[in-house]
Amino acid sequence: MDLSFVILVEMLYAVASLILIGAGLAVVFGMMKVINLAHGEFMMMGGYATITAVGLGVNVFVAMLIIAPLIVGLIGLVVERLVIRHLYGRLVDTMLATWGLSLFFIGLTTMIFGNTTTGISTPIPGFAVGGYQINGYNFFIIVVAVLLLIGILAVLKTTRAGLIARGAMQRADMAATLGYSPDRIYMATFFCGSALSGLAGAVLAPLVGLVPTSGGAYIAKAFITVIAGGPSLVAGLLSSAGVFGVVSQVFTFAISPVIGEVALLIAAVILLRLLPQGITGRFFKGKL
Amino acid sequence: MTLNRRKFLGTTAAMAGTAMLPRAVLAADTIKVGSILDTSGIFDAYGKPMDMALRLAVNEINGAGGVLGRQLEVKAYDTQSDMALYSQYAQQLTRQDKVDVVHGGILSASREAIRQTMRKTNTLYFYNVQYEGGVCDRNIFCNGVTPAQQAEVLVPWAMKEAGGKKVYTLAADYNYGQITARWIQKFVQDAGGEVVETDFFPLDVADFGATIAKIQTAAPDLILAPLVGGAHLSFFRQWAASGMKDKIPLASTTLGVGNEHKVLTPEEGDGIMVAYSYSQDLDTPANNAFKERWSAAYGDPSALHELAVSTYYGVHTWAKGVEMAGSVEHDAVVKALETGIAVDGPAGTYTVDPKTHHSTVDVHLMKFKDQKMDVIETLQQRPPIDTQAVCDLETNPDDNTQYEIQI
Amino acid sequence: MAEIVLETRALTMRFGGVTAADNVNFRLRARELRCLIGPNGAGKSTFFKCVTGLQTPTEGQVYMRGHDTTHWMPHQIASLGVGIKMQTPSVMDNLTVHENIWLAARRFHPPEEANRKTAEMIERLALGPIARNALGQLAHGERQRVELGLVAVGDPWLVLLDEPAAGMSAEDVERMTGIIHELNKTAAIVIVEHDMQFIRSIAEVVTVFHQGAVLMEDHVDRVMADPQVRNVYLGKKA
Amino acid sequence: MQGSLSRDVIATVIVTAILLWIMPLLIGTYTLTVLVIYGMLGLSLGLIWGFGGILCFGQAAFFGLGAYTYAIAAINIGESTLPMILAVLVPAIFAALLGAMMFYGRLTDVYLGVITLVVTLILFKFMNSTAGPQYVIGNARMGGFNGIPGFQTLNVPGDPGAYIWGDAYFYVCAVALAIVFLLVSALLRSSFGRIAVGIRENETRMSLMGYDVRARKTVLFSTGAAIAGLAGALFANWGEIVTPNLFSLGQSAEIIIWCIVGGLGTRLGPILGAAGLAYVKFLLGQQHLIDNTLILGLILVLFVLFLPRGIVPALVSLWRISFGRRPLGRIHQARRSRNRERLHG
Repeated sequence: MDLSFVILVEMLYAVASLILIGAGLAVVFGMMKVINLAHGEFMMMGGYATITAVGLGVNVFVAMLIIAPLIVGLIGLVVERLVIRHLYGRLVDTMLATWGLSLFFIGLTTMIFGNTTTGISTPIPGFAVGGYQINGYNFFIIVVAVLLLIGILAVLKTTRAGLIARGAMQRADMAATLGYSPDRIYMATFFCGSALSGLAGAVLAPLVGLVPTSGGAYIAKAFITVIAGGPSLVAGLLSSAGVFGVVSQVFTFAISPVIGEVALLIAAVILLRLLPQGITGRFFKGKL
Repeated sequence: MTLNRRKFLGTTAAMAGTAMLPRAVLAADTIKVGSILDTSGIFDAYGKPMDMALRLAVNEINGAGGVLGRQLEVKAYDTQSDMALYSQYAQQLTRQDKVDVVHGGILSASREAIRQTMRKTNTLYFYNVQYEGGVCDRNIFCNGVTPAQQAEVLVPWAMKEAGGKKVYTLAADYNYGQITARWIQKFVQDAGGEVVETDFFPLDVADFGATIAKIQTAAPDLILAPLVGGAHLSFFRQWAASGMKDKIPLASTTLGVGNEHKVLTPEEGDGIMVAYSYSQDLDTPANNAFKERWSAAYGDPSALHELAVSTYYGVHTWAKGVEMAGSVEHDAVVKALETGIAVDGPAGTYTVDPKTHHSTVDVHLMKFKDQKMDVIETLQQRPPIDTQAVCDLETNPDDNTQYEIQI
Repeated sequence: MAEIVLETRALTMRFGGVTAADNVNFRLRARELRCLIGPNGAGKSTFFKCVTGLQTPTEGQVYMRGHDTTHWMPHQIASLGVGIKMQTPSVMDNLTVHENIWLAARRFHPPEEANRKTAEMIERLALGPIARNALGQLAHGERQRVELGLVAVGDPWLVLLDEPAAGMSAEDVERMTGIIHELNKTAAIVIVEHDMQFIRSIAEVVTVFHQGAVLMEDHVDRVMADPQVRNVYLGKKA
Repeated sequence: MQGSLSRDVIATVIVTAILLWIMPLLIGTYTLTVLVIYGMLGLSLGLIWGFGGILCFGQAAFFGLGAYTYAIAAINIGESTLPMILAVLVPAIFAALLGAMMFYGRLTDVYLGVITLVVTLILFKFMNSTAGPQYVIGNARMGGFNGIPGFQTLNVPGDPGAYIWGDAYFYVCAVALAIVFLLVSALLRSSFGRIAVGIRENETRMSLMGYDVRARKTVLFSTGAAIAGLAGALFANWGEIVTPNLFSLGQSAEIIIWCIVGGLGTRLGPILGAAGLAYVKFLLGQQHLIDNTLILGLILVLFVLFLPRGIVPALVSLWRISFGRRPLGRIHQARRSRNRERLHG
């Protein structure tokens, strides 16, 4: 009984972390049809921003939830102005350019922080469920993921910016006819997407050690989750993170973590073969 | 596939170009020491201090007049933590630079990538890293600790400290981890215990949530963790975060080699049991003097670790062998080293074992405390008995295998 | 009567709740020329896509010269000797006129023969001066003409054209009409078209689509005069 | 694609002969060998991407498969001829199956990218987890992270004792690249190659003309994999060890970067891009001033922004501007910019 609860928590945690990992990429891809392959490095920089801020004496939650997203968002803004802006509408070129950026950021972080693994401790203690100890931080991640999804939904449904964003997701030229410069919208979107990446990296940092190459572990998962999710932002993220999180944890518990990861990847291949437009390309059409 | 069986396809002298011509006379002025280490990329926490230690040793020797009256010249290549570059630079060192000795290689994968090249080109090779043991090759000298020197004492001690017989092993999934896990199983059984489960993790696994739940289901008395690299460090964090650290004790054969105890907080690290031949916290006159020399050369000595010190020993051991042989000629140096040369340094005495080309060293049982390693007990001059059991280069000098423990 | 080369039986296509083609029974005989007309959304294009294999109908069958081609892929249908041209010009923009036509010829002929056929077709379509230009640089009418060349060079016995005259100048349309008539000597032709003037100049029998179904099928003059057709089609258009 | 095949043959033979004579005087043959091998790997992606429009994020998978196939077969057989053949066939068959699954499922661009990327990751993870003694094929231990060392290296066919190594091995590799280059040239001049370019340009049109696009893309994909497999086997012989890193994402990324920098839609571009960048990386490894990942990243970004067509096409048009009989008109410009848009559209 206790064990099944532990397994349930671990599954929810796996789903939540996939949602966090995918969110930034999904926003940028959904709105701008740009696949940001430097997404993993944005997360990595979020982690470093948190560690640096904590090292300077900032409260760890402030560092994770406010400072890291802001800093990474600003980095994203600079990247958008200098590079991405020139490549809109050229899907493959943006992928290649952001791939280059990812290498660039790895190199830059290495030069600044060195290659040694760093990290911070989890700020929430573990607690007991029956005979088992659970990492209390897992709950924090689950809560953050849920709040994040609700937040995105709320912004999209209730605010003016959300309305424009929904329009832009349907038709890129829609916003222009409403009198908003697409340039500004793209800039804002990329800022938000980067900030979300920074947030995810910051929140996940206490669980895993950080090295400049940490981003590589995230990007493949994020990429797979977003593409398999399909065109709808929230529904796509939720459904594909749900499928992959559960599949990988089932196999992790039953066999081993490696098999869990491989199962996730095989699930992705099968899913895309059966639903070439992603889950929400077939189901939940028209949802957000 | 031994050397004498090899019949190389000849290339004409014209094709061979300058690389194959006899070395120019002026090169005889210096003795060339090759170094091949990851000083960038994900393994640079290991490689950078090793590179510094190598240069420190070379500078010391040069400052004292060199070897055989000749100065040493370092030819160093950074393999960027990329296994493919190892073979490339090894060829460069042996065929183009024609160095007299090569020190380097960190992961067992990198050693195996270049060992045959060294052997083929008759270039003396020093591998100065703690590893899984069993390499039997007259061209290589390994002075790092092997499982019998380390795990054999660590396992029974940790079991005694833990006060139980059930052991859960978490090992890195490559040959170091695989072989070490088998040694652990042997030593646990020898101590009257039982390994309830062994899990292997590829080097990029960083999420141990499910594993921690599984461990609790198995409820062992002790966890032995030969985990390697930055990703695996998260296990120790997640373990502490789940509140398990004070319930089941931990021992590791690898944690701290890259100074990981300085990355973990005291709450995460304190109490973890390890065994190494060196720690910068050893309070001996030799070590304090060494740290001063290091500080004079590089400033802060906090990056120092066992692998760096082993490299330092490796260079001095080789230099002593050359002095004794009176030449840098390969076979003469090997013969001199096989007389059982001993070198004193920050970690005590390292003695070459003629039978296996490994080293007899002191081993310290230690616990992490406040981001330092606290020496609990020191075991003097432990020979590499695991390799000795399978390898005898005195009777079988043509041997060229890496033996693995059979269970 | 000539052999039936194209036939659909109770062809129906639904998208969700919308029935885009509803129980269409259609027959075309060898060397017949038929125009399909109807207002936007009448189901002409859906019908066209089902016949060419770009979409698979929900119900019903398609037969071509006796083969049941209902579930065939477009390339299988084309391999039977059916020439197809879609609504928007679809050509290889970065290749030259010659290369484009050669690729089409090569499908049915060995290389040498294809070279000869290509030269012939370029001559026939009066494309000689621009034969070495990339399609991307050509004017709309020229591109349409090249695409017709792609269709014709395979010596088809059935040609399916979706709005071939769209966006063309009067001169281009005239030339196009000539080509189509020439094709019609050996092939049955189906043309989906809006342009009434063009239809009058080319067709005898037309099939009128309305709300997914066939409204009527008759000689072009009688169709034009029919009040119901005028109502659903011409009336709306005006 | 002007000029005839025989002109290609003559030009290739002359250029190869000159390079074979000059290059070893400038760079060590050992390093040159790997540059040649990378050139072949670059060409394999250049063929399917530049001429077939198939952007494969996992070309490294076929490279690694070729290397592993060679290593495993060489340990079991003890002679290098059959392993070399297997190293070409196994990746080709694997790619044919994978390609059939993707192309018959009508997967395109991004989705194709995801699948090839994921398959590479699966192979990488699998190979990394084969350290245990239970992973054995015949006499060959898979070795996990450490890879497989100590296999029989290339020998004169039929004589396992006569190793081909050192300078001789460089000449073997260089000639192999020249032959592959000529085969690729012949393929591109053939109907199959011209049809492949047609498919790259407009898949729908080609299928409406009666070509089975799925089958043709599968065959082309498999051909590219065969070349990558050959490069992998040569690489295994060169390094005398194969490791799972051959399958890494970084390796796949590098191949794509080579093609972009060298120039897509040309045969020479990917080869030169591969050899040039690999040499730059090698040189960077000997300095410590600037992290070389940073430099590689910067190169890629700058190329995408300022020279998206790559070096070789840029040089060709520069040549035409300076020395060509007809000046580079607007026509060329228009055609190229459209080309670019299509590629990225």
